Amino acid sequence: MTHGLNILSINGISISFGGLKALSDVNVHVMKNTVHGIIGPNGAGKSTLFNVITGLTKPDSGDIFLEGTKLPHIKPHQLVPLGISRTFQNIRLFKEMTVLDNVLIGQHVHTPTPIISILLNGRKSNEYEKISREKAIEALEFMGIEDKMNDIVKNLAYGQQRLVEFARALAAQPKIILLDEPAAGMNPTEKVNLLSIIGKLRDKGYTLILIEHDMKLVMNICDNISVLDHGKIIAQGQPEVVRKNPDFISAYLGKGENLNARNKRN
Amino acid sequence: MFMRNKSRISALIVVITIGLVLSMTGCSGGNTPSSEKVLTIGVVGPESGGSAQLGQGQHNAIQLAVDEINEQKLAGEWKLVAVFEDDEGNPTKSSSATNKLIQESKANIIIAAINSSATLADMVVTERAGIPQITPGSTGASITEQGNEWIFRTAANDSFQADALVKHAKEELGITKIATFTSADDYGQSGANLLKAAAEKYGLELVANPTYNNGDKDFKPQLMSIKDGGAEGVFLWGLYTEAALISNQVQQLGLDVQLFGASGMAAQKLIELGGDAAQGLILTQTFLPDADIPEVQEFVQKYTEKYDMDPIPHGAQAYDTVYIIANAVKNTDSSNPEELRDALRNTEGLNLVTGSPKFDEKGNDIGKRLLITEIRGDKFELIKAIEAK
Amino acid sequence: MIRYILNGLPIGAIYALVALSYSFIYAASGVLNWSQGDMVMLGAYIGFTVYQILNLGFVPAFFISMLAVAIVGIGIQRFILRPLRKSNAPAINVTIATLGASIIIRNLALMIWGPDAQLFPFPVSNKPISMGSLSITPQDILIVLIGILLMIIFQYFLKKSKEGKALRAVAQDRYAAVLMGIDTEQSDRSAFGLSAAIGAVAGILIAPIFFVTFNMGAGIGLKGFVSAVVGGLGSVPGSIAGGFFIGIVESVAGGKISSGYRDAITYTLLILVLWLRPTGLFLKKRKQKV
Amino acid sequence: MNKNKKIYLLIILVLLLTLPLFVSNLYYLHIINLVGIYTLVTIGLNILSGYTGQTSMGQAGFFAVGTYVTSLMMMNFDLPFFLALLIGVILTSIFGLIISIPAMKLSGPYLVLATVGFGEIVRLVLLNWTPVTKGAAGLTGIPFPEIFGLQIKTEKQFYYFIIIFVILGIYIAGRIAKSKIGRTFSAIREDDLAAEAMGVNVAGYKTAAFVISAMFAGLAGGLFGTFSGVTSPDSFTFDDSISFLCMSVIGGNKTIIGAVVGAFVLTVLSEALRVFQGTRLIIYGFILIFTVIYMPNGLVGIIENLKSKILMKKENKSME
Repeated sequence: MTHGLNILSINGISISFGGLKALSDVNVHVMKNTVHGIIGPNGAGKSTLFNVITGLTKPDSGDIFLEGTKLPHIKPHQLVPLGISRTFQNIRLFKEMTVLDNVLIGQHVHTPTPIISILLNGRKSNEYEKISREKAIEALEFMGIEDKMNDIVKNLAYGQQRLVEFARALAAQPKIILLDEPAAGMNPTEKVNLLSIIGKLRDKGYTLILIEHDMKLVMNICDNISVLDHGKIIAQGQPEVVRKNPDFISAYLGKGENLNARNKRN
Repeated sequence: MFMRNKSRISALIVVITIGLVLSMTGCSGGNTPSSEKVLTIGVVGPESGGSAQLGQGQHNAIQLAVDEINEQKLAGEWKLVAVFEDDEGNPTKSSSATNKLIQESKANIIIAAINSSATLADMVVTERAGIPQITPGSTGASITEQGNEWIFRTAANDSFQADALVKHAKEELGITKIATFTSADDYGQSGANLLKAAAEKYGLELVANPTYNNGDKDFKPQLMSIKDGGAEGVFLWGLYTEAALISNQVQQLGLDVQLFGASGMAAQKLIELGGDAAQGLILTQTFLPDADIPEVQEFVQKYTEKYDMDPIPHGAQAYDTVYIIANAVKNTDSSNPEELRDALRNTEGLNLVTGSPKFDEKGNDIGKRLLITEIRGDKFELIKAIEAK
Repeated sequence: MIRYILNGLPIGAIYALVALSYSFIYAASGVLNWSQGDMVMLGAYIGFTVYQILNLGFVPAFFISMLAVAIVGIGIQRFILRPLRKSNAPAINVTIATLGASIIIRNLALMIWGPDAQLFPFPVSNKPISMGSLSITPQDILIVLIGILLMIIFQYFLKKSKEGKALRAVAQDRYAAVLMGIDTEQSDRSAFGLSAAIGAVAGILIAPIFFVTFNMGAGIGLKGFVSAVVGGLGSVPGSIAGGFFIGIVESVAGGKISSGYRDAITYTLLILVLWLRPTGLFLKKRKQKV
Repeated sequence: MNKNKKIYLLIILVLLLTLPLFVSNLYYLHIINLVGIYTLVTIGLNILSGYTGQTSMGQAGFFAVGTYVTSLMMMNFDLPFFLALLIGVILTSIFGLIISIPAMKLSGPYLVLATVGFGEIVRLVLLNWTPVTKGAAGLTGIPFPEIFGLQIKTEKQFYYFIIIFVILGIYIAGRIAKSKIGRTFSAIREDDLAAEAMGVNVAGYKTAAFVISAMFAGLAGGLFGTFSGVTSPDSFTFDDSISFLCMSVIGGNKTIIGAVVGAFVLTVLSEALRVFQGTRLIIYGFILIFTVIYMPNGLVGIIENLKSKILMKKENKSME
């Protein structure tokens, strides 16, 4: 296994829906300041695992440790203050709002809500608002879309919407960012851009966990990979190690056709 | 192209809206004074909504009376003009309508409304403006208990009715156990109280007193509880639709009870809708189209001639109300509201469709004739007419 | 107690039909038609006109009314829902527009048929048959029977016919149905037409016991909606069960607890059901997909 | 721009304050006063339905609680108006808090029906709890408010009295809408799950929206009772809830000013249509349908569209 500081540990997570095992005894260790890929064919349990991490689904057994402390079962909105933010597989932005407002929601937990000051148009609320704006614009600049700041999100191209979602996750000032198929629907140029953004984020000290179908992208960018199949981890480690794993080859690449079909649909 | 079309339509709507708003302002001229003496009567009633049948009946009868009075110059030199507004039975809309009639149409006197809650709301407006108001339809007890000197009521006197009904049940039919089954509105609630008081007065046992909401369709649950109480007579206090349904369901449940009712449900429709089941229902009313009374016959004849349908009791009361107003304006020869009010209070010597009106100090018409009737065949048969003392 | 339950059945059958019409539109088109109660009223009035005024007999009245009201339903789809879908208006706009339609239909009925209640008797006896303390009329039995028969026909139609299958496909997943080449416009139309016709039947069935008035739709429509939601909006068996359930609850609450608070009890129950089992009493819980 | 805005605001304010000088017809003033009261209800509804996306068809229920509590406090306990109003608003907010508990889990038709149920329950309790609410007849002789010994009594006095609350209400709602709170409300409307994932306490904010809308309706109710002098359950029917919702949507429910426009247009419209007598409700229905079809974002949306169109034209011209 790789060295470094363990930031997120998933220990023995099992969960079943109506008798069907979705995850069984899943162990994943994510190192700080790395890009960790979770791959697997459709229905392997990747999304379930994400939902468990983000508190949307409660596991039947197993624990999650964040920087060595056990995560209690929390509500989804309590996750951001702990330092985990996410993007969604099928972009979930606030479509009728401006790009800036979307990213400002990412800032939500980091400034207080001084009700009295808001009602009186007081200095405090204006100051907080200013700080939030600065942070949000910073995130937009990082993504290179600060010029779209005042556009309504639904008018943006798909690839740009992904970036807005990314910026929103970034504005939450997380330690870990969960990316759910970030490259889905992107054209090759946008993918290259995405790769460089992910790389830059890692360089800045963020930890990223991503679910992705684009094998090339995963192999290119990830430091570590966990392969899920039928709710179980079948291979784990650095890309070059995993690539040679026989289980991985039979379970995953054997179904290459399906994989391609899916990529096309997206 | 589509876009342009769309914005054109929306522009059109905006224009219409603005036009409507302006037209409202434009109407404000009102009646310009002419050599003729004109008394404007503002009428508020529910011409749509749940009690539309009462509001429309009132509208027709008032128009009939106004036309007659003007034709035959029964109001002296005064010409009557009636302006009608719909309140949908909603108190807020009713008070807006009353405001409009007073401010815009310059009404000298207001006839309003049918629903008690609307009448109460209108009274606030007429009292503030100092304009006399007559309600021909609202029977709620609280209306004349406000200490409001501008309100008059030409509707049937409910306590008189409750008393007469309970007395009749005891003395003529020998009933000892009764139940009340009343609508949960102001009319029904005050009816229930009056019946209870009457029952105590005559020593009858009240075994059940359920209520229903207007618009209800299924009354069997309440009727079953009445059956369990062993009532011999059931007193209904509400409108005819519900009364007809109740009598139907009494029959369906095989309940062996005598049904009683009050003037609120007195309408030919009750007999039609109630059919078999309504036979034998005893009710008091102020107006009976078949009654062998010349004033009644004349009214019914004129009304059916003009509208091709039978008048409703509310209509008869509203019709009389206009005659009372005509009499008052003729006597004072003034449209000054205070003089009109005093003239109304001194109404006497009129022989109208529903009796010889006379107001007590609270504004109640205590001169109404009361008819105890029973449904036999397709009409109400008069059992007894009680003239007011 | 049994008396009260028995008494709730005929009304329950009517509620079930109205609930069905709500559910059906909701499932097939994803919107709610707030003028559904007025379809009940229109059905009753048209039936009344054909049967009592034109004297064409009860069975023709039944079918003419269904057809005429179905056309009104399709008209609502054509002139209200379609333009709203085209302009991508929010769901609330459909609500307001159908409420507007309800106001129009109700007041047109007031103009056409007048404010008085009309009598529309069934050609069967209204005399009770007694069994001990229980009694029921042949009319009530007929109402329940016709209601149940119609529900069975309806269910059969959905399961077996081509149209019905298409409707079910759209109800399952509108987007996927479009991909499969199903004309959702057509399914909207069928849903509105059929629901209106079901409403018309409810109107005719309820007319003999409740009379026909221009504003009868308001109460029945709302109760039908409540029944649909309590039973499981979008599900045929759920709506039917919901209808009978609310019918019985009202009967028992009105007789045993308080007649004045009867509707308040129904609504409290509704809120409790929504709170504890948002998908309805008689439907399995569904998981929200993330 | 900012300076311009301030000047406009000042002009509007002066116009509002001098309005009774131009409008001598008390009927118009009466309607305008009603518009003011309805505006407050609609503002609350816009925050709840327009911003947070929780459609309520039971707003008349909150309005009723505010009316009855405030009026009863004045009548039974001889409390001064402002204290009574405060209690009315607080109690109404508590109702908002309670109804938000089941409402939180609901959306779409389920939420709509739950709020309908709430409104009807309130009305039925008012109708049947006779010892306190006086049943169907309702409350009569609700006292006038008094400020510093001056009794607010005439339509004109009520105009100034109500307008203060309306301006205050618009200001407060505007602050909320423009702030972080308003932004968060909108985010919940757009996608509550994503908002939750970004750390927003969605349940808390939904409750807050309910409480705020209840507060506005309660405040309006308190004014409505003393303004009308009488009140009864007939003023708080399902139809009234619908009409509040129509005001909100027709005006434009995603802005605060939309509430003012909606309350004004629909109240004035339903009075203006009186000209048409029997067909007025039919016309009203048609106007509702046309508006929601051709102005999906309400009247304010149309104004905004026109504005951007004019701006575009100007730009095009300068390009040439």
